[in-house]
Amino acid sequence: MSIPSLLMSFCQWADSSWFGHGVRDSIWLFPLIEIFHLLGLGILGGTILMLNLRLMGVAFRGDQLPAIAKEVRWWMIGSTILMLVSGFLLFSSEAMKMYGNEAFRYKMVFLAFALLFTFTIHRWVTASDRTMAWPWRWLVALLSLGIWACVGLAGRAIGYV
Amino acid sequence: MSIAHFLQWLHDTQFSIYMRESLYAEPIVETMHVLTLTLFIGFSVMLDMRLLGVAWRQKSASAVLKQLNPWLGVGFVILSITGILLFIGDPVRFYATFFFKAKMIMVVLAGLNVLVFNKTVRTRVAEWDLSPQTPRGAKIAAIAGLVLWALIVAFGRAIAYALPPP
Amino acid sequence: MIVLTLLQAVSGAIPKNPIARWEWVFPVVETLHIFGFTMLVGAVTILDLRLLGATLRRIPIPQLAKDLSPWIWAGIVVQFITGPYLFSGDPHEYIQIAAFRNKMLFLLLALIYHFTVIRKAVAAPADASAPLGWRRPAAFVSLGLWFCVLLSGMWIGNL
Amino acid sequence: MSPANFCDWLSKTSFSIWLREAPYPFPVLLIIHLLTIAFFGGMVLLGDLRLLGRAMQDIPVSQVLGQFRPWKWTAFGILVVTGVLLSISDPVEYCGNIMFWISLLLLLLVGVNALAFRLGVYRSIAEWDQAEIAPPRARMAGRISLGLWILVVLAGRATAFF
Repeated sequence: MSIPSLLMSFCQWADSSWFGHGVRDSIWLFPLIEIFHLLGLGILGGTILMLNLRLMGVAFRGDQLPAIAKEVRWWMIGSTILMLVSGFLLFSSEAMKMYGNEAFRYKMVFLAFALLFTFTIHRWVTASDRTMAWPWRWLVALLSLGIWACVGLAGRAIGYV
Repeated sequence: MSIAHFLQWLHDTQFSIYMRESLYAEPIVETMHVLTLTLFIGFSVMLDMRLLGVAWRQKSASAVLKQLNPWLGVGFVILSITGILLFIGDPVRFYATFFFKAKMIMVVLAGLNVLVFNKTVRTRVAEWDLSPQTPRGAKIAAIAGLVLWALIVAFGRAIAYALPPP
Repeated sequence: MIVLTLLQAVSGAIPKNPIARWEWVFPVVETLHIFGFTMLVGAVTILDLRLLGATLRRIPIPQLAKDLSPWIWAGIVVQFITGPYLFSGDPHEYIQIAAFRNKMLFLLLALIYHFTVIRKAVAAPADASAPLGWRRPAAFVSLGLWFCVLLSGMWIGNL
Repeated sequence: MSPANFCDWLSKTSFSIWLREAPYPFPVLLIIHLLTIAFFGGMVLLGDLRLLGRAMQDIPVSQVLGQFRPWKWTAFGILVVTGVLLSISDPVEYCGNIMFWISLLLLLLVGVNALAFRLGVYRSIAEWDQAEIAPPRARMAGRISLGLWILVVLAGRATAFF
């Protein structure tokens, strides 16, 4: 069994599931979930920006980096979970359409990279007490902002392709 | 000149036509609007959480306010500019939706909330600055801010659904 | 075998590599690659010129090496992200270009040389006025190797 | 004589034709041009970053800038010579290329910025030579220089696409 056909059956399952039907058949459920998706995006994007601004030394210099990282960590994790759950529900209501949507595929690949980077390298760098050399901090921060920007732009493009 | 006249005039201006008909203007401005919203929501949630005594508990409230306020100010300015541009692109139909008016009322209320907070609670911030326990006034302002901004996001999203198809 | 099957299975599910999908991705990444090599080769050049006694003669070599090290490393990381990504656009094509294979060979040599001979050369002396001795020819070789990397790199695109 | 006429005349000179049509001159010039950027761009980068207090903080500013200066001037000379020769190879093409003119304008601004720095805050270098962070005006000069050089490279790259 190849991955595309696995993906296809996953999309079919999501499309015909009770929540897929539920979101699709209701007129107000999709917009409502979308609002939660957007609020999650607000918190996630804001906290990631805050962390990266401190990492670059552009703002919030009054606080230690690990202190900020510790403060925003659970907001980041919480909003990520909120976005993944709401995003999955939105996806399931039009899963078959998304299977053929190129921008959506890009978004998922970028998202995988973004999550991997954020919860490994980015996390080690921001949580560590050791201050790194300036070029390193900028590199990590710009990479983080760049990958998340790709996720956002690909998401924005879903409606246009 | 009535509001309807003004909107029609705005609708017919060269700039409004450009915003409407250009392939890129609207998506680019809207993307900027949403990206800035991201900054604004994230930062204001972190600020409200300090006022609720949930986050930044070791940090003085006034320091958090002082640090985040310039960002929120700049964010609000960008949100206003991009928002006005989006409005100019389609003023008549925007104004015709219930959600646009509701959103604007919420924005005004959010502004009033900040104003009242600055005039009352913030003047006595020294009394509880370092304590994670915040007074009731701060908590009310924080919850009001969170609710208002959640509604602003919700109504903003709803405008897109409420616009009659062109 | 398993890896290959897995790769084939996955490749059907991931969208096309952006660099092969939109023509503007290549010049953008290539520009980042250029800024990356300016950072890497520029910092290495300063160090080599110091070893030749041609610049910053009053600064002790180990101190300069320590100051430049994060820039060299950051340059290497930028190159090792952008380079393989440019390569991924058309790997079969690149493999067949002699200049590309030469570049990889020179790159390997230059990096090995940098982290063995040059590393030893910059570890001492702490005294800035000490004679440079064997460090001069060593720096020359380093500059030559990086020159070869750049030259063969420019040859890849047939200019 | 208008610029267009001049370009036309220049492109018909035997020197321009040789540069354009002989197999070696153009690639060799381009390689020298690019190699110079690769080898000495780092000095611009790290010199500016020293002013910003981001690199080599423990080395005095006057050392970094003074020791790099002859190299940077040499490199600049090579860039100008090869650049001029490259543009002579196809003057009509470059004359009509907006990116070419933008990169020249940016280079002019680089010069103005460098001159203002040398005649201005650099004269009091003795006061802040050892400082990890240079005074605001010096830092601004570094920031402007860095930004302009990045734009010069971008505009130079873009010349090929316009």
